[in-house]
Amino acid sequence: MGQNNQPSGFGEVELDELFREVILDHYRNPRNRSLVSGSDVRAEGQNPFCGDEVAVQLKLQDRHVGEVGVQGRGCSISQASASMMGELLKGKSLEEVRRLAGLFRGMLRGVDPAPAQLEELGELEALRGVRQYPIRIKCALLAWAALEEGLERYEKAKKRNS
Amino acid sequence: MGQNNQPSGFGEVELDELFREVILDHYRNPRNRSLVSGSDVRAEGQNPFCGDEVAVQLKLQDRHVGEVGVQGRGCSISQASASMMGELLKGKSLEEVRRLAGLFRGMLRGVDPAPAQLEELGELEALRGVRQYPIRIKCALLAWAALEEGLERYEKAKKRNS
Amino acid sequence: MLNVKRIREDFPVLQRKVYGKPLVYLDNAATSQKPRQVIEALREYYESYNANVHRAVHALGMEATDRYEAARRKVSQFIGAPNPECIVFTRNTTEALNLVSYAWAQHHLGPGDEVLTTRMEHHSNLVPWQRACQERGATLKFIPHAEDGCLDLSGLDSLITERTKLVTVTHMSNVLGTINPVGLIARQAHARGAVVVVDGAQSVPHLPVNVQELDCDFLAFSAHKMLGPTGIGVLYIRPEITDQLEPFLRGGEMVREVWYDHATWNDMPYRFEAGTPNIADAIAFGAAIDYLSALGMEQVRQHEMALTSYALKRFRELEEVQVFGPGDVTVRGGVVSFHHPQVHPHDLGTFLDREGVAIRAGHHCAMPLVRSLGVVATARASFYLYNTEEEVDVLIAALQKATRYFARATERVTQAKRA
Amino acid sequence: MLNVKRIREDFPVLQRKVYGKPLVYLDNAATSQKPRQVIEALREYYESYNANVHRAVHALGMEATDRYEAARRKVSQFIGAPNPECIVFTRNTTEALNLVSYAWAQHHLGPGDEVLTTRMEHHSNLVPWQRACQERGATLKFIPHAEDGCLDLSGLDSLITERTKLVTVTHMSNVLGTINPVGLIARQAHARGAVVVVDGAQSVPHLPVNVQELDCDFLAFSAHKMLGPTGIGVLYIRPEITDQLEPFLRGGEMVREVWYDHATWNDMPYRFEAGTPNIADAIAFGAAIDYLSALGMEQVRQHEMALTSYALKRFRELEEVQVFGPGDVTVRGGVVSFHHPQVHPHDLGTFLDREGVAIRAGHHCAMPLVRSLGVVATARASFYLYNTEEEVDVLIAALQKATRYFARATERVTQAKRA
Ligand SMILES: Cc1ncc(COP(=O)(O)O)c(C=O)c1O
Ligand SMILES: Cc1ncc(COP(=O)(O)O)c(C=O)c1O
Repeated sequence: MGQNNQPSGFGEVELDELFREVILDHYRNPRNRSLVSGSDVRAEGQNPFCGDEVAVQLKLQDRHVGEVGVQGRGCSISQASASMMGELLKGKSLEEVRRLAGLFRGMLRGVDPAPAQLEELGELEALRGVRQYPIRIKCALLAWAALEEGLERYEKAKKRNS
Repeated sequence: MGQNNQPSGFGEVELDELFREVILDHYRNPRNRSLVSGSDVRAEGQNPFCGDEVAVQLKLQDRHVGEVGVQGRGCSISQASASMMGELLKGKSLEEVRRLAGLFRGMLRGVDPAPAQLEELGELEALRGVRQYPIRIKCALLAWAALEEGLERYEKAKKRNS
Repeated sequence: MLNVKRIREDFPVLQRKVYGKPLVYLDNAATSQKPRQVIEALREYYESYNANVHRAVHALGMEATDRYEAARRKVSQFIGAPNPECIVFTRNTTEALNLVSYAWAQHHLGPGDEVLTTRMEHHSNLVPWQRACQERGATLKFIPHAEDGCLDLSGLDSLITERTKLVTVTHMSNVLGTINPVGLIARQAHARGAVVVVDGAQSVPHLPVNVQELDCDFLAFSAHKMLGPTGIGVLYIRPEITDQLEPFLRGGEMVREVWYDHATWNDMPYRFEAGTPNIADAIAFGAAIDYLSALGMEQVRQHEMALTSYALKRFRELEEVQVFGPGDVTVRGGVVSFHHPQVHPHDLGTFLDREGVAIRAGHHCAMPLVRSLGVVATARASFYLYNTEEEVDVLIAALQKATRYFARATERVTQAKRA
Repeated sequence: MLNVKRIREDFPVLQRKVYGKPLVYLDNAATSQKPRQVIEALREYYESYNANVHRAVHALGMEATDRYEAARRKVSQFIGAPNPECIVFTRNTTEALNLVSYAWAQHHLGPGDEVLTTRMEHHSNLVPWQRACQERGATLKFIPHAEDGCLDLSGLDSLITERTKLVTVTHMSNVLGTINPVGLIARQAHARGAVVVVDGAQSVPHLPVNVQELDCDFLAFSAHKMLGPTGIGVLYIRPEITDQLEPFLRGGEMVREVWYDHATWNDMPYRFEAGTPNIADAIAFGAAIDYLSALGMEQVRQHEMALTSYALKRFRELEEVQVFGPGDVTVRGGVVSFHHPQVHPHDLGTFLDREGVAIRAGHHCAMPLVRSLGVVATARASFYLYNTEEEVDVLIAALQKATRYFARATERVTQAKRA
């Protein structure tokens, strides 16, 4: 930017890149809305700048994600990202979860994942368009940052108790 | 100023306008250096920004200036102004002194005195060149501002005692 | 009437295209654009007489000092201050308000005292008083406002008591657009001996403001919201209150004499301008004030009133959208915050950006107020002297498009589900 | 070696004439001149992407935010900071030092504690500590220096005790030119648990400075003295000390969440940047750093060392003139303060101005130091990367002319008396 040299003719095409159908689907129909009681990992995230909120609960079985709960309110990006994350996590080991979080964060920060990695991210790939909107990256990462914090707390508590 | 359009060929001619001979004379040979003891009006001025100092004493006779003392140290402008002031004040009534202070202040602030008034200012007219140097105006006024304060204190004290 | 077409030619950025669309800049409450006269003043300063001010014996320094002090005089005249010594240059409104808090409130508030403000303040006119009250054991109280965003002054008499030491009110809300009757409040506050602070960040750029009519002790505002550069703001200090202030920032310029163990203070306004000032931006702010003065603030206000009327009318066509703030444009500035029940403000902001329309989405640094509106964020369009009815039309069309876009997207999603 | 001829072409003001004479700008310790790259960065910002930073959803706002944060990264790399979050933008050095005083010292000094500094500090690194000590019941102590202006560190061991909570030292004196061994002092201070503040106003513009090598907790400096615009400065805050700091200015940007009765704070560095920042000048400061980095600070230092050597040599030809500060240019920056027994510094300054030579005359915001030199004011010439030996020659010739002028004038006066 900086100079008036953007190609013209932008418009809904690029908006469609940002607001991809699958994103709007998750936004309108968020998955795993029910609160999971007796969960092992609990995480809450807020972005005070836009008021977006998410809460995540995971039940673990042998360090693998079993039941998942995701609640929240906010913009399409933050809520779709949270909903997709919940879907992706199911059945993954905690180590895999952490790796996926890293991959996703990398993708938004401009590190293009390899095709195989992209596949691993599943629907979340749809959020790649967000990197053009630095201000919205925080929205896309809201649930993930909360999750990572929750995991850290979980591991710490476990260490203390062992 | 602001543009590079000053006429060239300036130099000592203009400096001579500022550092007029009579100024340098008073600077090198300040008049009325002795401290006047038992004075009625006492005034001290300092310009902390350049460290210049003056002290003035007046002995009054029937509200007219009799003996005068002027001491100080500092730049040519502040010291010459003080010395010339001391000379000018002799024999003047307090009312005249105040009027002369106003005339002198006006001249430095850019209000050109009428020829007759200029005559009244005597040698102090030589300080007219100072107005081209805003930063030096304070130097030229140092003794005068101190004097005016000293006079005010004197009048107040008199009122209190009467 | 303003010749807006001519005015727009003075603003280089308004020629810019965003994503191929002409820029429609409606984020003026955040910061305004700058005319070339202001940009040129900066260039001229740096190219021909840049130097540190005060006490310089050389030509550049004398010229810089002259122009810096001329800018102070312009500001002083612009707000009807009794003299230029009332004008302290700060970085912005926020620093100006903090100055009052550190230099006055810290030294005059005590346990049991009260500070009175409103529930529509910008964080910058709220958080400093929270701290001052907390540290000094005083209480922060609030003048309520009605649903439409107008202050409810019916209880003012009992809100301002002899315990009230300071009353601080925004002259214009940056969320609701409400223009508050500051003069009226000030008179009542002064009658009880309280000091009056006015946050003029939104009013000074858009209305004729006169400190003597407002009857305030302090007025804070920012150059960047009124055609001037970033990094320069103003605190007006009523001369009679100067003696009640302790120094705030300490260092060069603000002292008269310094010894190793103590120092004495310089005269007003230098006492509150520690260190090398923002010389270039103060001078360029002077150019902004020249620009506004040449147009006339009454004209600016008239233009914005007309534009706001038009915008409010057009907004009424968007049935789903809820607009906050007073409906009466005589008590409202050119700020239109609104809520779209189907589209989150951030999604709206991003969508409009792609249409070339720059608005703001969020809490506008007024979280408690926005929370009280029952939303977590609003979208906000805000106008200035260069905005036009055509631009309002572009905004409204873009909003209609956004509504359709997100509705269609929802529909597509629903259909896909069904299939 | 610097290509000074090429460099000078980048500085529009250096083409200027003063009273018909080419400008010889030797007041760089007060403020430096600016290259067109910096002026251009300002113009570009205001003409094409001016907008308020942070939280903006529109293109201009995103671009302004990007560039503002890029400037922070440049500053951070320039001084070898571990990350950009260590860099807080302030108005100038003075505000940066006051920030430390309000945010750290106010909360950590107590009765009986000590603050240690030197006798060669600028008012901005003296007066804030006078106040902090006074308010907290602490004592301000001083590291002495020798006649030649070099710190006498022989007693440092007994000066820094377990009561010493803060040590604050100028990296380079703006009067004597002395470059102080800050790293050495910092290590001794840290060994006793004291916090270390470095006033880098004169060093960062002229020497390679690395905060990790200096081992300081805070470093303050100003853009305007290093080719950047007025109105922007920096406080480097070592990450490990962040938790010890309370907020300073309060308002927009520096908060995370706000309710009517309390607020929580944003992350570093935003916590210390309340209100709309000086966006344009921060970005232009980035351009100044690019310029300096491209030249290389080691090169800049070499050039100034050579120039200072030359100047000191030429000054020795002026028998009547007394030069202050160290003779060894490896511990001295390009600042030459001097005393002329026959001509008052102000008269000298005015005389040189007429010759096109801009120097400073006065106390240089270091009154106690200048007083201790046995004079009330000094004249000071200070160099930067664009100055040349030819300009030093012009200075020396002008000083010789002044000596002759005032001697001749005295003589004329004496003759006139005799006649
Ligand atoms: C050593 C030193 N410290 C502090 C300052 C203050 O800098 P500023 O006026 O930019 O705040 C200066 C410059 O005047 C200086 O030379
Ligand atoms: C009403 C009001 N007060 C204060 C401020 C703070 O102004 P600044 O960010 O320039 O300090 C603003 C602008 O953001 C505002 O709208």
